[in-house]
Amino acid sequence: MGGLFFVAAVTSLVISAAILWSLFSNGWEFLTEVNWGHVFGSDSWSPRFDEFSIATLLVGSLIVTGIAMLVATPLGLGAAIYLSEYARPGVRTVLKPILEVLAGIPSVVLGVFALIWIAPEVVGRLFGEEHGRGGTMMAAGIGVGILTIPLIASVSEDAMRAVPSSLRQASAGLGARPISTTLRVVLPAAISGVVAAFILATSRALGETMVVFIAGGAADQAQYTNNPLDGSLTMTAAMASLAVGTDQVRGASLAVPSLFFVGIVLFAFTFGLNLIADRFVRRVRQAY
Amino acid sequence: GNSDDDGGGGDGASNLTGSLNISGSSTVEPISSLVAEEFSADNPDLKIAVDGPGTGDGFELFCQGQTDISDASRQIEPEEAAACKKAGIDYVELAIGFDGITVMTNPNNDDVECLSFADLYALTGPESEGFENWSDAQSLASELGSATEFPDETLDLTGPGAESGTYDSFIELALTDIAEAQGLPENQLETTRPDYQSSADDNTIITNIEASDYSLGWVGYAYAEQAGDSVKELEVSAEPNGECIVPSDDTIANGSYPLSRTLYIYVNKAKAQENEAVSAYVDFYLSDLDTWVTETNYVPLPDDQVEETTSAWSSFNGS
Amino acid sequence: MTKVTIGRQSTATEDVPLGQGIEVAHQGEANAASLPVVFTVKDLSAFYGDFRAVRDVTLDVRQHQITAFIGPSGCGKTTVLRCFNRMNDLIPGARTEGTLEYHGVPLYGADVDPVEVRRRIGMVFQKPNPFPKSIYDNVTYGPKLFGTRKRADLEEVVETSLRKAALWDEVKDRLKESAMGLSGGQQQRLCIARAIATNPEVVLMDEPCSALDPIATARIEDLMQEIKTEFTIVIVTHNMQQAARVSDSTAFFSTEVNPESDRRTGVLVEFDKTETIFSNPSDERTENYITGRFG
Amino acid sequence: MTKVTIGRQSTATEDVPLGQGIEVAHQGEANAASLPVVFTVKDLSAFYGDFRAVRDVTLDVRQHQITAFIGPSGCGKTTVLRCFNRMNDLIPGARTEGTLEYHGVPLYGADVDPVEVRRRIGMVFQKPNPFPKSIYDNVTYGPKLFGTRKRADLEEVVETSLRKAALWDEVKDRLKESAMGLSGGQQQRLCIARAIATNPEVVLMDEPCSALDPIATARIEDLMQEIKTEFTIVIVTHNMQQAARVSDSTAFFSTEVNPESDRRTGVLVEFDKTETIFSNPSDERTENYITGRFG
Amino acid sequence: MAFSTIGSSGEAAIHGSVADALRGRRRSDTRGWAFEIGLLASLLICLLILGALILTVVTDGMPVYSDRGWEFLDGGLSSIADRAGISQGIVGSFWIAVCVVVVAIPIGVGSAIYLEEYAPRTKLTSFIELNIRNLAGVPSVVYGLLGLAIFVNTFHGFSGADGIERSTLAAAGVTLAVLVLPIVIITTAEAIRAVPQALREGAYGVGATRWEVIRSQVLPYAAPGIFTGSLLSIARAIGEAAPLIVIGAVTGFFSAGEGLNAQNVTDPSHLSERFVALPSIVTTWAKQPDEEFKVSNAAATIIAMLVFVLLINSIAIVLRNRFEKKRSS
Ligand SMILES: Nc1ncnc2c1ncn2[C@@H]1O[C@H](COP(=O)(O)OP(=O)(O)OP(=O)(O)O)[C@@H](O)[C@H]1O
Ligand SMILES: Nc1ncnc2c1ncn2[C@@H]1O[C@H](COP(=O)(O)OP(=O)(O)OP(=O)(O)O)[C@@H](O)[C@H]1O
Ligand SMILES: [Mg+2]
Ligand SMILES: [Mg+2]
Repeated sequence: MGGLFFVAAVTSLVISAAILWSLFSNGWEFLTEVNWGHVFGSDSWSPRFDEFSIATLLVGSLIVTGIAMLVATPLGLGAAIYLSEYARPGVRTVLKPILEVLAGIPSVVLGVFALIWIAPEVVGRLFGEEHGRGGTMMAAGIGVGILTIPLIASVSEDAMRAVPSSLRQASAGLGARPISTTLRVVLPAAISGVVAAFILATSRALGETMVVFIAGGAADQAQYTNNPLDGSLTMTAAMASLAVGTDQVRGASLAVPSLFFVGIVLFAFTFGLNLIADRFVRRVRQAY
Repeated sequence: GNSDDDGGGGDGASNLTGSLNISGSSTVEPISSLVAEEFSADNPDLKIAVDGPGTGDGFELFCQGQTDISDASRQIEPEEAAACKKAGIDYVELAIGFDGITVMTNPNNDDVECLSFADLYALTGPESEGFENWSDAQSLASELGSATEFPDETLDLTGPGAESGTYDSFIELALTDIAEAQGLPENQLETTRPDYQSSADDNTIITNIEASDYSLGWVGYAYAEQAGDSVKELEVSAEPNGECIVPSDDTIANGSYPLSRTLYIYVNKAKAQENEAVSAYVDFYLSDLDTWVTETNYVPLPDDQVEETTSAWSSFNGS
Repeated sequence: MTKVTIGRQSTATEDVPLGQGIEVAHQGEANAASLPVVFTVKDLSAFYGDFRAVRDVTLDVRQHQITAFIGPSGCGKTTVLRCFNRMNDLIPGARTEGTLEYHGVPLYGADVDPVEVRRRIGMVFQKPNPFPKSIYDNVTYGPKLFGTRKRADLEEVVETSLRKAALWDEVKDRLKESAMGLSGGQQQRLCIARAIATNPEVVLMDEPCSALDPIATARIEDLMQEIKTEFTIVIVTHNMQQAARVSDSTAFFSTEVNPESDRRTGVLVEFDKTETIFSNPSDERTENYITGRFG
Repeated sequence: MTKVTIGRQSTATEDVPLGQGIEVAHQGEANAASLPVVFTVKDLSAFYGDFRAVRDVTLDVRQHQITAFIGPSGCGKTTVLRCFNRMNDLIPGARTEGTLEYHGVPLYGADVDPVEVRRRIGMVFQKPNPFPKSIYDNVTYGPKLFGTRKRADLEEVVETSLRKAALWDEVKDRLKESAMGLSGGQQQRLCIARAIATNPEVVLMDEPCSALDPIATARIEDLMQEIKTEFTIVIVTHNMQQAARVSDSTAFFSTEVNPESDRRTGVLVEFDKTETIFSNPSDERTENYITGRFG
Repeated sequence: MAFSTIGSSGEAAIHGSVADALRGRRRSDTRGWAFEIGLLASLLICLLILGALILTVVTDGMPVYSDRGWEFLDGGLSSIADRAGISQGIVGSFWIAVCVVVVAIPIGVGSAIYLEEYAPRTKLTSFIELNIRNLAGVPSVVYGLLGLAIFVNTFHGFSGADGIERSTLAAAGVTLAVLVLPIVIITTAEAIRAVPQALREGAYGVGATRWEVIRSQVLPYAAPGIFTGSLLSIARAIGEAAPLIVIGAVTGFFSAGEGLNAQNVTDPSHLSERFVALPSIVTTWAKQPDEEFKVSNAAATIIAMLVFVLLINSIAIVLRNRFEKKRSS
């Protein structure tokens, strides 16, 4: 029996190996044949012009992820604190599902939502109607943010609930009000969990595809821009566009290999973030 | 094991089996899809798939023998033809309808009504790289003999990506000749300025047009029509200060509208012979060309050209 | 009916009247009754939801005395203790009935702020629960809450509290180190220091030694004797010898099984001077318990 | 030096030599030594990873006797007990050194199958841990594992085991109901029934009463006396009076603080006839402990 | 402090001082009050967003159902907006879910059992665990690349087909199964970790072998948790679009048998054919210029998808809460 289960467990290793192999065996062509001047020199991502400005995509991803975190961190953390420190059990069982349902919303749905509602109703109202007529990095960023709220909330809530109630009692026993207990005892004790939540969410936002693809305001090709109210491509959106436009093109230009090249870059980033987050999460586990 | 009677009804369920793969121009895709839909109503067990990655990508596949039929919004190019030949793929080219390319701006833009090819070249050609304002193009335009007054407003340029037939056609129709006249190097004859917001997705183009008051862009006639009043369709003249023509079914069909193009399907002869479904599909396609094309908001061929197409097909199919 | 005599020295054979048997850490019991009453408890019942955890508690806690609660597990000692500073407010559905007055003020009165109550009535818990912060921050946590900001004042508080908690010498060189690094016994004394740092009038202790080894236990028992001159102490303990050693008055709780619900409800069996409880308890259950027939 | 006398009746005044003081549930101690040895333990040490939890354990467990382990918390009682049926194998990194023989067979011998060991040496745990199944399924769990399938046999096993566990009368009408519905005491007796249902030779009990109320405790103590004629029993307890009441031999463990690592390691201080341990222990630490100065 | 002098002063005096001391600043604690409001607000904003989302989708999508109802679900893809239906999408999503159940859940539960019950505390084990936690964080689009390179290009979509016909439903299903595998493993592992050690010891104590303990105690106790985790992972798989696009879901017309009859839906031959699924349809339509596709049809498809996804999710959530309550009491 054990042997069987062991095999099952090992498949996860096989998968990781397969991922790396897929990325590099296909990305290799790009890495070897591309004119690197067009990767670092250029200021536009347009694979069909052999313009592979990775900077454009990185900045795009940076902006979208940044906006997402600005939206998700306060909301997610606030919700987590309320649920773990303030909500009475009854209230909790009513409110928690909100986050869980939100967590269940597929990203395509949020993409469409970002395009047909967030863009006009939120971005349009906040930054001027002309910015709300179509997809922008702002609209996409907000969409991605909404997508990551539940992640931040659940991970940091777990961390705060892991703080032994004896500490809360000690604080209350000294005449501390809930706010002091929360800010001076619980949060500091749970800090690594909260950080982990933040990092995990960042990595999730970085890897989120559909929202940006649908509501990011660009497809297939983008000029370098650092204005959140422009449309542009993130790494993921660029991959999706390449796939839609080219999923059946076999190796004519460097377009398809570039798909895997971006894949490598994206994988590297998220992998790094996940590793760091994992450190923090485990610190929480060891703490008590 | 599917029930043969079905919603489609239609003329005589021949009920073919096997599979049929069509790819190519995203402009033609709706037409071929519609045909496929009706066709599979009669042949429920036949697997048909229609994709629209773009004319260029379509020919890639076609010339690798991966697809049976390739939709195209322009004629096959020499390199592509060569690729087909190399792979020993022989094909018939069938014209099926017209698509106008509509040049658009934002409805709020009252300063521009009509643009000549010269103006378009000045605004979108390779030489215009870096122009931020309409007025930046003024000198180049006048240099080319145009008298159009450009507003001093930021120029938000948007159009299809290089993979789409619309992109190629636009260059062919509007830019290449002038580019040659300007004596540009080879590699710049076939391109626009690289620095514009391009998209494979006509919807993005439309929304980009909507997004800025002094936007400029071009897109397939059908899409522009569907977008309705959210965009402003510009008149076009071939010659500087020439006759401005508004895109419409008539002006396109009678060829007076300079920015219109013919739509094609390319059929792989070998596949047509070995796969009954292919020829049957093409027969069905041509049997009612007018309906398909109009239903999908394109401009049908005049009768004489319909004749040419059908004869071209039957001459191959007959033999 | 035979009996077990457990002697400090097993060689001892001569018999001694029980009373003196107890090592008395407190003289002049005579005037105990004259000391001011801090808590007045009459017919107190405590509920969790609609489960009555303990009932019929009637006793007085007097100033500068150590009052011990003993009794089998689940008899409501902790529950009653936690009513004294309204810690039970933290448990949803917990409530009380009957009289519980603190200097004549009904503790559960409508306009009483539990936070204020806890500022005057400190608590030490069964498991040492220092904050995962430095020793210094642990002790200054309370004072800072109440607005003591000046460094000098804080440092003074830290030293005096740690001295009172007999911990100063062991930690004075490592005040900035994490409290988690201390041994269990040290952590518990730190918690006591933390509790008295805000200079409360009463300190409640819930089995403060149950998690500690014998030596640490002894330290804390001595400590209680020293600080009782400043504070009023109520202590819950499982250990009868401990109660006998340290307390002035003892309340013995037991449980009665409620026939229909067969949940057990705690009752106060007997409350009296510690020596009385241990020498000639008036209730047979008390006797059985202290003679250790039941665990 | 005064001493505490804890008597069955506080009115009793005459002194009685300690020995007889213990209610002796077992006659003819004289030939105890002649009873066959079940476990031979020599210089046993138990480790968790590289932390030595307990060392220098040397004792014999004899058939049809009740052997008690007492000592302060953390001194390794549970650890040693769990070595006796290799329960510690479940804890990663747990291992032993020294001799531990069961009828002369080294329990940790290479070719010994821990599963087989546990089939002969049953265990009852500190917290009652019935399976979330029916009472019937709980008792038959073991026998079914060992291939008893016939309904009749199983039903017989259930009745006899429950009778031995003094639980039959209370549950005979509700065998199919969930065991979780029983009271703590009943659950613990059910666990005993479950353990003896596979009729092992030895039953190990780790503080079987610590979670129970006095009445339940008494029942289980009586129960032990009844079943000791069939089984050999090793019991860990915190409660000295309990050890004194039920056991024939007692092992007293204590802890020594290791100066550098300052982790505490358990040691066997003294092992002897129960009455000896309680009447005149040869080691002063034992004496301090049983006189309850500490803990 | 007010009480240093208590011993000497009279009871009455004290009573007074204590009384107003205790009356306290209950109402004056505005900071704490504002803080709590702020926290609650952030939760309510989430609720608001959820409401807006569902409202938008419903207002845009419902008309399609009120006009065409079953027709929309039963119909096939079409380039005519008011003919277009999503039956092929439903078929695709159905089989994707099947792949998850058949591939991901057995392997996932198996690995979890190994890691929690068998694995020795070795470097390899902790490496496997770390590896799984990282897989859980790999972007879905990267899994798409995996599927494209391995299941499509290398394994020919498990159908032996060539060219674009290698992009089969089977390839997509397996890709998504792989994508949710880490989720299954992690949730199952948590469920198993929640089994009280006392239960295991009880079983070992009467001489059960490791497998007997797992079968008779661990799995039954962990079952609800495992079930919940599996449901959540199915929901996740049904909602994923990016990998499908990368693998090559059909973007135009696509015929896959006809209609939404049980016989057609459950016909396994779909696995070896090219595919669409609900999320890929949403993507294609959301990118059409025609408002009828972009808004109405896309929203209607989303409604269909959300019904599935949220239904599965809420079953899972309710189940878990139910058992959490049971266990805690
Ligand atoms: N938070 C709670 N909710 C519900 N019931 C509780 C709670 N805390 C304690 N009880 C119940 O109240 C009764 C008294 O519990 P309490 O902890 O006061 O006993 P105790 O005398 O302190 O026991 P111990 O000596 O084990 O600490 C018990 O029956 C217990 O089950
Ligand atoms: N699983 C474990 N891993 C590491 N150390 C352990 C483990 N279990 C017990 N210990 C340590 O071994 C020592 C002995 O523990 P053990 O539980 O045997 O003591 P005990 O005498 O049973 O205490 P108690 O009377 O509280 O049950 C203690 O220092 C404890 O911290
Ligand atoms: Mg208690
Ligand atoms: Mg123990």
